Amino acid sequence: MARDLRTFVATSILIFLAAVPLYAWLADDVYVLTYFGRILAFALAAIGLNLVLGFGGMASLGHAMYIGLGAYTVGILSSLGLLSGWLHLSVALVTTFIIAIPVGWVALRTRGMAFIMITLAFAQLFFYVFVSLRQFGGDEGLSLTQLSDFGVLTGNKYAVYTSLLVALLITLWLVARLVDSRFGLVLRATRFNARRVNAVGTSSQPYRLAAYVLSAEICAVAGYFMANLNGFVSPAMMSWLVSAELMVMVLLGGMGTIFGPIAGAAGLLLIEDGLKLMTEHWPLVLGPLVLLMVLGLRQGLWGMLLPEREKARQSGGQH
Amino acid sequence: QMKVGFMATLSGPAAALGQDMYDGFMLGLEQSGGKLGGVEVEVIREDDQLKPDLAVQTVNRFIERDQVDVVAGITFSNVMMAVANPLAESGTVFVGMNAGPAPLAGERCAPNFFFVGYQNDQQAEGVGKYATDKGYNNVYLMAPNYQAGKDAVGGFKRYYKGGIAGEVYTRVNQPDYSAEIAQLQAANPDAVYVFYPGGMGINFIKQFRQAGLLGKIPLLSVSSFDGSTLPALKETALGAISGSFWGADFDNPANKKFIETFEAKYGRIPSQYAAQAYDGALLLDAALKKIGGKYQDKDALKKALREVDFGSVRGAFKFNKNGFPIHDMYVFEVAPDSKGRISHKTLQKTLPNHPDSYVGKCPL
Amino acid sequence: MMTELLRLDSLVKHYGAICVTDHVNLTVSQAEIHALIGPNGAGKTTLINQITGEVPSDAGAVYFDGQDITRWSVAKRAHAGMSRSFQINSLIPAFTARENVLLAVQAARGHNFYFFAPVTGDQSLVNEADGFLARVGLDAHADELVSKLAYGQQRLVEVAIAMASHPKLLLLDEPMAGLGPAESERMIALLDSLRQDYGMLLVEHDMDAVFALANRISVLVYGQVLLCDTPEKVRHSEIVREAYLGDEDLDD
Amino acid sequence: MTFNLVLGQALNGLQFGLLLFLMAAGLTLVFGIMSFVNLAHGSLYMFGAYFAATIASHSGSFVLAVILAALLMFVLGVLLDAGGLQLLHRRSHLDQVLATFGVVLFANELVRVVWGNAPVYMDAPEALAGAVNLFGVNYPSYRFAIIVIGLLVALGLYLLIERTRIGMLIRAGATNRRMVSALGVNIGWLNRFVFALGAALAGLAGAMVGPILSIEPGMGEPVLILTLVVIVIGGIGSIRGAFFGALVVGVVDTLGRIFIPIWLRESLDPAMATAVGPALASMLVYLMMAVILAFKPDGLFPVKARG
Amino acid sequence: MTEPLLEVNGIESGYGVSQVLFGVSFQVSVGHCVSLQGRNGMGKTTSISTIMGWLPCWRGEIRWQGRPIQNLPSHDIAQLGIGLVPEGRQVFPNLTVWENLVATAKPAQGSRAWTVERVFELFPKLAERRKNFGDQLSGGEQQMLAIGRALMTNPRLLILDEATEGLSPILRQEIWHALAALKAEGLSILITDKNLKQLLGLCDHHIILQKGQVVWTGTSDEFRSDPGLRQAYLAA
Ligand SMILES: Nc1ncnc2c1ncn2[C@@H]1O[C@H](COP(=O)(O)OP(=O)(O)OP(=O)(O)O)[C@@H](O)[C@H]1O
Ligand SMILES: Nc1ncnc2c1ncn2[C@@H]1O[C@H](COP(=O)(O)OP(=O)(O)OP(=O)(O)O)[C@@H](O)[C@H]1O
Ligand SMILES: [Mg+2]
Ligand SMILES: [Mg+2]
Repeated sequence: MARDLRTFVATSILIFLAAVPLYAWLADDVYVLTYFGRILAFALAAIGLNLVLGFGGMASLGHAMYIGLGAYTVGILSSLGLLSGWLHLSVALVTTFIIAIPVGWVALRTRGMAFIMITLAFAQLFFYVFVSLRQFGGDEGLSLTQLSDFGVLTGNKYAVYTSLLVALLITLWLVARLVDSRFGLVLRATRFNARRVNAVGTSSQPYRLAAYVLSAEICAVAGYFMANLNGFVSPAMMSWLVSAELMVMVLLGGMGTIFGPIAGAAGLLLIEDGLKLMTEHWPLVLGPLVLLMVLGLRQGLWGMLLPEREKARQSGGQH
Repeated sequence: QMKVGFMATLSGPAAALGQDMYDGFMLGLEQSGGKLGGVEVEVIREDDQLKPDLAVQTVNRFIERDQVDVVAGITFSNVMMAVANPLAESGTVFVGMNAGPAPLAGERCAPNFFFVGYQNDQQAEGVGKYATDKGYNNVYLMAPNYQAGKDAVGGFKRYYKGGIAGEVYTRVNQPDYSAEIAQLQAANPDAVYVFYPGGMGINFIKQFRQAGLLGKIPLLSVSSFDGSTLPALKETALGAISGSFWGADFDNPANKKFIETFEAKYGRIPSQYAAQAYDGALLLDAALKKIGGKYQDKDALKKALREVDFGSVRGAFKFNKNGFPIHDMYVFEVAPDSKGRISHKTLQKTLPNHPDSYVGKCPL
Repeated sequence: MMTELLRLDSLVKHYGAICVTDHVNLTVSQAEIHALIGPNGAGKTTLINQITGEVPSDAGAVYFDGQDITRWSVAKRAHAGMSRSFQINSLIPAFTARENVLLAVQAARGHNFYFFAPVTGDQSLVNEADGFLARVGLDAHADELVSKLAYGQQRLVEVAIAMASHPKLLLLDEPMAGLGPAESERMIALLDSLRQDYGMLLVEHDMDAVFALANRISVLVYGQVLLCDTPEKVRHSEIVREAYLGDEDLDD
Repeated sequence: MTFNLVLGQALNGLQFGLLLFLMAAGLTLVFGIMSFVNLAHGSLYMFGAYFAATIASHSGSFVLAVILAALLMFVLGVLLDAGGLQLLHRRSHLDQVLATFGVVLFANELVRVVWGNAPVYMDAPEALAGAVNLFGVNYPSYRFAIIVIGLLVALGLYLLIERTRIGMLIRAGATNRRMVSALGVNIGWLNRFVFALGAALAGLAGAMVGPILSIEPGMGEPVLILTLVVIVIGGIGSIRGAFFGALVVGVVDTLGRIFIPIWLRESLDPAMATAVGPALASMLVYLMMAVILAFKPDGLFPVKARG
Repeated sequence: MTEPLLEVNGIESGYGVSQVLFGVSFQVSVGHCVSLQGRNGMGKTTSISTIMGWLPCWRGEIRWQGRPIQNLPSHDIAQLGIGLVPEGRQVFPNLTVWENLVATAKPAQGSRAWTVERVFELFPKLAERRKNFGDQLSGGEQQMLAIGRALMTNPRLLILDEATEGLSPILRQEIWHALAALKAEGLSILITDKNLKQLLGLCDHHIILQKGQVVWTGTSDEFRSDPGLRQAYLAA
């Protein structure tokens, strides 16, 4: 029954998101595309982070760095006059790959709090690099004179939104398959007991690294979309606060659940905006709300819908 | 009813500036009876949280959904740069009330942009001129390592003709300056020029004073020891020099009325940020009056904004062709005011009728 | 003569001033159960950790299946056919019993960079895992989270995992610990039935088990092998009795 | 560059390190020893500063302000713990991160509502306004006071944790609360005491830095990050680690800030040097952390054993 | 002499939503030794956890000298005078052996109070390792430490959950001797162990659990005289 409920809620949310362009068109309100586009982009990044944080137990506080890499690829290439959208996307993926491998390799030598801090350190390094890149705007960022070129679709907000939604759905589906695969089994196992994984003859490190790189790529794609949504890139996109916010989204949605990050991203951003409408001092409400949610829900928004047994799975069987 | 979308940084550590802007703007609005040029006004207040991406989204909302007639506010340059494109493209009238980054004065100037504050470099230029006039020949320069800091140093150097004892860029939001202060002391300069907005300025001057240097070495500054930080500094900053285009002690009727009403309403001395935003309200009011409240006519409104004389609290005010002001630069000393509160005392006018340095690059 | 699977050549491990294993020589052959007994803190677990590579040795060499594996990583050794159970349970608490075993089963099939097909959809993997669970008598509990199993049942999962990676050599660190009398008997029968297929190094304080199963017994005291002989000889050795067995009535 | 200059700057680095330690002390206690990731530690520090500033401006006494601020923070620590944070002690680190993130949001906004957006005023006491002469270097007396208090706190904490039964129980409770309580110790109270002590130390740090740093909403977060860096570099879970970690960070950061630009100016062209130097100096702490953790994942002074 | 110290009346308990105990009752009298037996997973540890307050007691009651103590916080229960040697040792990994012993120690009145010295006398191996951290000990050493730690609280009732697991035969014998001596001094004991023979020698009463219910209770003699018992409840 709980399963039906989850399917129902997830489908409703997805149908809602798919209906947004239709509404925008009918009501002639393009802004909803911008608004929900931002939520989708964060949801996509959160799905990426969830892969390492939720399934692999690697709490990275540096994933905003990959959002920034994806976004800056668009910014830098288009400021150099290279406009092809496919080029932007593939360069973003390749750059991220080249950077995520050594960064991940070094960071994965550590665990727990040290991992949180070393990923933060790398993100800060990149943050400062982009802050000091004067030719690309430094800390004041870079306005895109031109968005990624996709022929007639270029800059069309409907097209950006729709492709973002499609990317999100594909990623969601891939991640859902991945965690149940042989790779996923190893990944989930390392979250709880890497020693055991090694002892059965699977060297856990390559799997953790692969997951790390994969999640970095997802965040880079999210960054690619954010650049196109905003027409602007800036180092603020890769500040540690964004990484922290992503982490909050994943935790709020429910770690290690497939749909959790979407619930978390939408939840956080929508609640924030809702509260802002009600009071100027919205953090006075949001803060305690988050606290209560942790105390009351334990497994996050999505986890709330999970059956007991799945909850126990998430918490590693502890009570 | 006319709609004004007001966006500023209203939360986070830098919220004090945005709040001052908002208070100043609303005060100006209130004084004309909640109307601008006789038109009923609805102000939509938004917080950009100092997040460029959120700012872009909000401005998009102003334009696409709310269909505001005027966008106003904007505290920080990086937010300004992020929203410049959508604003310029939409053609919506924009009245900037603090941030005035160089590219928007130069090559990316736009006909619908009106910066009622100042161009970022202008105040620094005034202080540079002051240092030259004083005959300093060995000044030590310090600023945080970001664009605004580099602009502040660049602006200073543009009008400063003497030698440079040292040029140091510190980390953004650095808490401790003891090492830099020791280094500075060793360089034995004629004067120190700093740009440390907000908390950084407080950290710096407290430590500068504890090292026994305040009063010994002249301390020149912009945007550091201003109305937003003086209440937290009080006598700690006595004697520091800062450059601006406006001071609370200006003796003109508009300013007197502003100071009086602001103090009565909010119980504090207004800062430059409040003054600029207040000016923004006066500007809009005057321009709309001129066109008889026909705010729907965008081109007429732009024309009126460009030409109208609105009686700025800073005295003389004129828009340049790039939408940035031509106005007088002054330097001030931190000193007690007539009521014994620590405030700014006008020392001298340094650059009269001063245009910004980028207008030449503006294609308009 | 039986083929030799494992040979320890003068293995040494120090912790600070303490020499925990002191030039240990030992062999385990194909289809042999070699028991390692000795007082608490004698260095038995350390020795197993040295064999699996979890604890690097200070001196000496480990040969497995004819190869010098002294410098191999844990995973590589495990992959080559060496499998262990832990003295203190070391399972994946959030997994079901089946998933725990699956992890080992799939590890034995080479790398696991299969991103797409669900594991549970691979019938041959699942069947094999269930087979091992059945062998330790846990088939009824395959779908339970191991964190919900009683301690004794978790021990059995440990053994199932150890078998599941198709090892040549099983390193069993106190498999009987935590088992009740009945389960102990069952475990003894189980290990007995496995002896044709694997070489085993059995660390155990349960003398019933040791004497029921072992082909040879080594006695480790203060890191040194005091004696290595048949069960009969060890049982009647005066030194062993004094250092380890005490006057326990072995014919209970 | 002269040896004297380096020495002088190294001293500056040491004192910055001690300042960091003072700020890190409470966090080490709560995070390192009790294993409770309290992001709100920065907020406690902020409240300490605000309390002290308010008390100082009303009473005119700096000493009273510092002492009362620390005491008030102790009480606030007790109240916070009793008011819900205790439920977090037995949760996972990530739950704690999320929950205390909520507390941070709340605290910053509360400060804004109560004290306003603008920074508030606090000055050093008259008696400490001057300078002392230390190894030929002129030293602000107030800084000297901070050094002394930092050292005293370090010593006190070390003795508490390593030499007392309370310390043992705190460490034991960090790994297995259930067992500690089954041995007859009220772990709830113990944790409450530790948490409150951490809060008091945060308050003390906030009050002490009031006269040299800006007291403003959100002042705790940059400090929080820096102190986390300190703790991780030093090795989580030990007072010694935090102490030496703070000194290492203080010295390396200070020397780097000063000397990297100088070296670069000697080896690169000036435009390049002014561009790269400060950027590199900003990265230095993080670079150092990345390198240290890559080679010593448990930090420079790891605790010998961990659960 | 048979005044009840601990009474357990029909307790029900479990984990989350899954019930494990379905009404377990027994009592431990002052100076008596009682064994809890049963196959793996029958609820021995769960019973002990419920008594210690680690698990909530859903129904039924637990009395200490007549006073109900179910659902008190565990530290209050321990303070009554219960010393626990838990299943799986659970020594504190980041405390040294010495610290593990003294951290939670409680002084006792009598001359035969447990002190660090006396524990080291019982387990000389621990004295050698006194400066080592808990997680540097061998399995058996940890077990000794867990027993020593419980004794250091100078309890009136000692609860041992598989306390001889992982100990060498010679040490096991020492433990049994020590337990006999403790019992002779008047200490009450509740014990689970798989060494039936020793249990029969030491304990006055035996309780056999099956699927969370008491299926048999009796004295050692009654146990011995019922040959079917073992087969029915303890064998596979
Ligand atoms: N990391 C370590 N640091 C210091 N000493 C250690 C460490 N690990 C083990 N030891 C010591 O080495 C000795 C051997 O330990 P080991 O675990 O090998 O014993 P064992 O023979 O398995 O004993 P048992 O039968 O009790 O499990 C013990 O005395 C233990 O205290
Ligand atoms: N943490 C837990 N969560 C859920 N169920 C549990 C948990 N621990 C034990 N159980 C269940 O409770 C039942 C009783 O377990 P318990 O540990 O009390 O058995 P036991 O009699 O002590 O067995 P053993 O001899 O193996 O220690 C078992 O069926 C087990 O599956
Ligand atoms: Mg062992
Ligand atoms: Mg048990």
